[in-house]
Amino acid sequence: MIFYIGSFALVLTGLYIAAAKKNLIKIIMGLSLVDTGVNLFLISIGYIKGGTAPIFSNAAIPGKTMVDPVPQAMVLTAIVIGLAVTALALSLVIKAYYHYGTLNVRKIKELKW
Amino acid sequence: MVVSPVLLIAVPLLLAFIAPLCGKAAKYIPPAGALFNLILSVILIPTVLKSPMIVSIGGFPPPFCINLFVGPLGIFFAALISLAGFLISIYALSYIRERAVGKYHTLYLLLLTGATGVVLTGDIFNLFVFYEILCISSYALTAHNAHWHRHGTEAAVKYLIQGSVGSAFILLAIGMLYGFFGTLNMADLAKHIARAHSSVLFIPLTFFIAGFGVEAAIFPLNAWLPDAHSVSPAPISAIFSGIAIEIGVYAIMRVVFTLFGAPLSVMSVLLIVGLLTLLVGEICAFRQNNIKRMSAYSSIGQIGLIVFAFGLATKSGITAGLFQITSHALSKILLFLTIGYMIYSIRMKNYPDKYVTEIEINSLNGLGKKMPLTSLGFAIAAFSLIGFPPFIGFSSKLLIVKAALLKGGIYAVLMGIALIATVIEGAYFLKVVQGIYFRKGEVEGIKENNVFILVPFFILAALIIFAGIYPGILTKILNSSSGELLNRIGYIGRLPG
Amino acid sequence: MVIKLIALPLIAFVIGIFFLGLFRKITARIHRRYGPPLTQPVIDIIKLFYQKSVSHGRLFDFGIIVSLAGSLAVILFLPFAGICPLESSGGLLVIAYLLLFAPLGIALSGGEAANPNISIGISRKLILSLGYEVPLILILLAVMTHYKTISIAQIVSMQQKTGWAVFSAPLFLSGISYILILPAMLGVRPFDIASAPQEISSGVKVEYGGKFLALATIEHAFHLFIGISLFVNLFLGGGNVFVFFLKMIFVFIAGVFVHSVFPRFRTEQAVKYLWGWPALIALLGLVLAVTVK
Amino acid sequence: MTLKILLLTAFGGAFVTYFLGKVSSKLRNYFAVFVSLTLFVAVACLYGKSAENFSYFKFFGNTLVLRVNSLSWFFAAAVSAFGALSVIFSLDYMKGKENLDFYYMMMLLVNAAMLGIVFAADLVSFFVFWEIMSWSTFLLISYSGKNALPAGIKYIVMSLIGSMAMFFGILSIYVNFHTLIISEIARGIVSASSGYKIFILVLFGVTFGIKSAVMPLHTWLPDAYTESPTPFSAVLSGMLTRMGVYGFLLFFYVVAGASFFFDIDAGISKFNYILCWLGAITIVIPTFIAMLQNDAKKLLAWHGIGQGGYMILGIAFGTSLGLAGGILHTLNYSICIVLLFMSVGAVEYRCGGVRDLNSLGGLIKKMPVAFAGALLGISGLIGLPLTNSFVSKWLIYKTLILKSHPFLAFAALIGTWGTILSVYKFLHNNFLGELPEKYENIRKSPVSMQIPIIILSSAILLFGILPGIPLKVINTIITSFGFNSLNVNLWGIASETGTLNTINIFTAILIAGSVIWMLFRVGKKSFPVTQDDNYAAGAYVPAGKYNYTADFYAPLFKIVKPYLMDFADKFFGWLCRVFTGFSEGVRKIYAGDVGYYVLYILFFAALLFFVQSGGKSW
Amino acid sequence: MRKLVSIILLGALAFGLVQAVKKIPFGVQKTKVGKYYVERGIEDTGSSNIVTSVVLNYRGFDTLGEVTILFAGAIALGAVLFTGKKRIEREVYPASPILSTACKFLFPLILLFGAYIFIHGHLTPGGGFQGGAIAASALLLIFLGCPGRKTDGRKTRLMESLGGIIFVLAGLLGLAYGGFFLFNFLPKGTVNNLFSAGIIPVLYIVIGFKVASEIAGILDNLFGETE
Repeated sequence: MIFYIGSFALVLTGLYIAAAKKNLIKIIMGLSLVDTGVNLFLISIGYIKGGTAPIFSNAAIPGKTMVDPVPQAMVLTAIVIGLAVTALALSLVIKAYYHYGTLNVRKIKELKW
Repeated sequence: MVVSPVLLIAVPLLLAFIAPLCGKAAKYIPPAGALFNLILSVILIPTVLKSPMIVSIGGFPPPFCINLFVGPLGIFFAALISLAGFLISIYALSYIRERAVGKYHTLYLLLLTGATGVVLTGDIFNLFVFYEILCISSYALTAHNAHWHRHGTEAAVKYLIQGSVGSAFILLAIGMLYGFFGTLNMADLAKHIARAHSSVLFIPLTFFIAGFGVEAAIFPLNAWLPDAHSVSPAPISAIFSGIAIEIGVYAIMRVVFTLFGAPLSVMSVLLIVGLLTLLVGEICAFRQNNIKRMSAYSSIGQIGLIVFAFGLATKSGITAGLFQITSHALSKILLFLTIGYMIYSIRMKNYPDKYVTEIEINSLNGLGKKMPLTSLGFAIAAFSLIGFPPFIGFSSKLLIVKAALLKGGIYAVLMGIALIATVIEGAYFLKVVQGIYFRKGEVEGIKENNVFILVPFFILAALIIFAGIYPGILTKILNSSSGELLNRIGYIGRLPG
Repeated sequence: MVIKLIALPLIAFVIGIFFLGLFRKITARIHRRYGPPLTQPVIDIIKLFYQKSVSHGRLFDFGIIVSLAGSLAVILFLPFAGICPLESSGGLLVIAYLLLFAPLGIALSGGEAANPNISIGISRKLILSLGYEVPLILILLAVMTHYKTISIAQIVSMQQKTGWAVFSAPLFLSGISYILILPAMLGVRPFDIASAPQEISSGVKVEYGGKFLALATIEHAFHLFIGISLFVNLFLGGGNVFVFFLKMIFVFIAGVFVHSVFPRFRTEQAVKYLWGWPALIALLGLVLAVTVK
Repeated sequence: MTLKILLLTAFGGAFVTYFLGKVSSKLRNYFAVFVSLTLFVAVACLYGKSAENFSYFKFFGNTLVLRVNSLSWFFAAAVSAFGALSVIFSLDYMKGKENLDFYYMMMLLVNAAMLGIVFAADLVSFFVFWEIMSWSTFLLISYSGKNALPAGIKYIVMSLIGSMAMFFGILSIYVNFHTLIISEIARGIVSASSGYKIFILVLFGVTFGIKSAVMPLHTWLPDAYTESPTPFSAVLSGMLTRMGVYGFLLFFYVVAGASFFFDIDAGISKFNYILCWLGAITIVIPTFIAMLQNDAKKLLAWHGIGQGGYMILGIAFGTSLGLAGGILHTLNYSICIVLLFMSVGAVEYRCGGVRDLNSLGGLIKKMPVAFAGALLGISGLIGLPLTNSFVSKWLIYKTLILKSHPFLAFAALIGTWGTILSVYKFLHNNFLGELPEKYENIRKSPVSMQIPIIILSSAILLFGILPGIPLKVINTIITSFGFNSLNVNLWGIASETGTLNTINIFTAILIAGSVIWMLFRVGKKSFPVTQDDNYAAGAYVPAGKYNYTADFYAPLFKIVKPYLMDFADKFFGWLCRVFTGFSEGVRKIYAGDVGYYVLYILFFAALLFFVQSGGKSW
Repeated sequence: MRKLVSIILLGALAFGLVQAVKKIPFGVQKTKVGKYYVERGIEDTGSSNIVTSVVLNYRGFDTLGEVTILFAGAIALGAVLFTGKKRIEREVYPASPILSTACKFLFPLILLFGAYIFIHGHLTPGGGFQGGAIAASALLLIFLGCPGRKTDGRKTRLMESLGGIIFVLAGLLGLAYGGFFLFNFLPKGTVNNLFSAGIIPVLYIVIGFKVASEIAGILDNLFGETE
């Protein structure tokens, strides 16, 4: 349970940062936090008490004690997605800074209404 | 011999991977890929109409592997995407000619692939993955030529931030569903959800709607849309308005109808949200001076109408919504493409060195004489969007109103309110039409002579008029598509084992 | 029938001309003058026919003919002491419309000349008619509603059964109103703004001379006849030839008295007056006519 | 089958015209005239035929059908006739303007759409043609640019409001009665509840009220009439606006059914009386506003509204006489107003686009045909005996008086007086009074303008003296609505309470006229003088100062001006401003700050939680 | 204000999340799909690492998407940072010899480690993504430690594309041979051998290269304006 709460705390913190902070870099960090939180949540869903990694490094390991492999695969994908998005976001931030000379989202407001 | 629908995704992907290696020839790859998809999906339509195709990937029985569910709905969307993609890519052949051209075409093809994947897949996580492909290429395409494009960058940043929040919501919801039921296959999930009696199932549903809603641009979640659609280059605006947001709607509807069985409370919320989206979009468009931003707001409005139609949750309502998707896709694409060509011509004449993707409405004044075909295309698209017969927009509006009235009661009243939006839409679009044709402007030296740009106009306009006069050609596939969405039991039943 | 057709205009002509003479005579007497003889208008007309005149064009000729023809036609539709050759051809509504020919004809005729007095005259005439038409229409409607017919002959015959309309219960208000607007209809002072010889040189008729003026005078005579006989028909219950004539004289003399003692209204004053009490009374009369069966 | 070919010709002709224009403008002009005349002949050939429910197309599985009966023939004949005349009139009027291919195409398209409307026998085709008419009209109104653009927007916005109301109504009918074919609906609607009937009639009433400019919904009309090219103003006023009347007839008497239409109780009063009163208001106020106008076309436009009131009044009142009057007035009025617009057009054409009544005058000598047209036109509008409108107005008045509705009759009669004042101003300020010096050298109107003017002028007299010609057709229309047949003969109409006999009036006036004429000839011959040779009581009148046509009704203005505001227009203007402000406010949602946008997402999710957590569990 | 509102809204969200999570049992239950994979994984795919078998075989399509996303991300980054100029030649401050020597020394080792990880993806924890990332970190080390060194953009791009192409082609071959896209058409071999599990190691190697070159490309792009 604490895993869930911890991961949700990450998610909510990230969302709070995205909503309330001014600095673009911070916002992107917030989004990364959200991603991380969600990933942790996925992992903890697949967790089984006392379970081991789902690898049959020798055939003797009983399958019953292995954790669920599916969330792990999902998280792998999610991480990569997060990576791609973050990288793209940072590159966009570079360009935004190049154009606007600031990272303050309250000042990057030329498109409105 | 039946062709495997997986090629609809695999071949464009392959082409997308090849594209960066092709150098200057990269621009011919998207049309090729889209054309292939178009042909393939049209070939598949008769087969699919008989019975949906379940294609498993990797050769395992479906709940345990990813499967494609190629139903009428999916193949309809695939055909629409590839048709739109094909026409827009032909347009882009000569429209996109500066700077990061190769990357543009690769990303464009990836966007199409992502969209196709979303509509064909039968696995919720796979849907998410393809959705992300769509999103990432959208972010990047919004900021196309970011170095020269101040507003493009801004719009892309904002779009990315909102899109990421949405994606996180979707992933959370998927995680929860997996936590509840331990499966990712949509049919399997639907089966479980149908049996479950849990009071908390609404939470993942909420997250799904809020997440996909960002891409679908339903009312409070659509703040990125006017920015992104207005500043991106015209073909991108077109594909966004014509395809991308419809994919968001598709995703919502797939989740709501197939996974969750369209609970009444959700449907009424969607109905209201659709209505709000419609009104807010049209009201905002009313006072725009920037033609592309105006069209973008109009897209919001049209999406609202689509969501409204789906929100009716009747067979006729869904058919109407799908018809509206078709009509909006065709019309809005034509609209954005023609606007784009006008902007392009004005830009080439006035400031060839600047990178301009948006323009004031007044600048279009008097173009009707210099660019007759483009202006005609614009007028047809605008008329169709307003819903004038004999264009396709009329048929879709007819279906929607009919569906709402068939449901009767409060739905009819809401529909009446929704029709007000048509009036607003008429007011602002026709003002532009007037400007183009009947105002005087500085248009000396502007010409239209690019065949690659004009051919898509012609095809789209012909389709708009043809489908407006003979809407019957679409009814069969749309009816079975709406049947697919409503027939949850049937969807579950397709799951082998 | 044919006799009636010929006789009625003649009667109208005689009475109208007589009224014109009487008019000048009475006015003169009130002014403590001797005045011209009663036959003076006849003499004038004959004289005018032999005087030379100017014409501004075809419409100038045509207009005056139309005007007089219109008046003449009205007389054929308007019963005089039960004599009405064309009574079954549309009734009061047709008369109301035919009455338009006279002023329109003169206005058209004058319009071909470029005299500013003519334009002013036309404008004043039209405004004034709009002024008195409001109460007049209300009055006519009250009468028609009350008697449920548009035929004047029937209205007259019904009055002969029930008594004069002006004294009968639902119509007396309308009658009062009619009396109040009668000077305006006849174009006598205080409502002679359209002709106003001192201001705009008789307005529309300023360019008339010779036979044009003669015809215009005849038209004026007809006009007096029509206006008064309509009142007598609608409100004073008609009667045989003699009674009818007496009633007309009575009404006419009353009008002349008014004419002689009042100064002229300005145009807007006239309209304000006509849209004031007369219209209000006529409206009440109509309400009364509708409610009281 | 003929109807299908007819409509195909109409629509096809429109498009072919456009492409012919690319080849040669002469060819295009001849072709346009040819097409419109062909249509007229074709429609005329349909006289007396009645073919019900001929299906021509499938739309969403619904059969679309056409039909011709006396009602549609009557309107179709008028439409095609006026269409042809306007096209002929355009030949010279539009010469040298831009985008003529487009202009002729749209003229023919509007024409075709109107034919479609009157021949449509099901509601979807009706609506489709209606909308095609709306947008092509919009394009034509905007054709002149500048001031025409706001007028066009005004038109299309109101028209869209109307069409949306109708759209809603049509589909509501479809959903309730499962058919779109008018005759079947008419059978089905009998069983509907009275609330539903009111609802439907109100919806359609709004639509047709807007199109035929019933008073509070008229605001698009003055601008639209004024700003469109004059030949199209003629079509607009002559027939297009009257499509609203056709709609009223169709929906009140064919769809809803006469017996049923009069039974509807709309709370305060019966439904048709409310409509009657709207008609009465529509007669009075616009006619008086028309007096204040100084733009010739605007004056006529306000008249168009006013005269529309007579039709509504006659139709809504709905006795056989009133109905016949209303329908007849539609035709008569159309003839007059088309004629007037054409003479304005001729003046405009020769005077370099000037329509200001204060600066024109005295054109009678220069343009006699246009003057004759205008004279007959205004006589017709006034309803002088021997012109066509006299008959129709007489019918309407008589109905109102005999059925004891004197107040409605008062409105109608006083409207006539307003008409006299305003159209006389029109005539006088255009053609009479002094000729301004700058127009000394104006030539006659061209032949292509004279032909329609002459045709229409003779039509006014013809129908005025022999009203039986149109009344016969109208009689079949009203009998098809289930009313008593009228006792119509060639020169009038006989009824138990007061007979109309135009031939009597005609002979009376003719005889009186000839008597007077002889009297006139007896007198000493007058000698002609120039216009300026005037008696000025010895005063010196400087040249060019004779013209007293400016501010023609100045004394009246002082009295009535404060009461004659266009309140509806003011109200709609206010509504527009409110809406604009509202829209400015709503736009602020998209504040440009991405933090807010994220908050919106969170807000939406939270809201959904709250809504859904109250929902059921599943 | 904004903070307050966002906290309230997040509170509402948290409330919802907690409600949902109460129903998700923690750490006890094995889901149906997961159980199936664990039980049948080796038999079906021949890979002893079940995660790998899920990633590349059961849910290989996701991975294809994932690869595509990374690819799209890289292209997108290039497109966003594209300036149309050749790389601006910055003044290069050479690192200390110790640093650069150490980097050069470590570079092949890290690369080798990365390669090991992705080659043994089907046997041990790790796989193409992880290995690729490690290999890319070697490149990062060089970028940081030996300023002035850079990768050849065209080669990385070629590698990216080839990786994707091979992946899709493998899928298509599966379609051709087995009738299923991404069908494991190669012999599965003996479990726990290097040459086992059919196409899994092949794909993972491809992914490894691809990921490495993509991340390197991303880094390269982020280092400065390119092309």
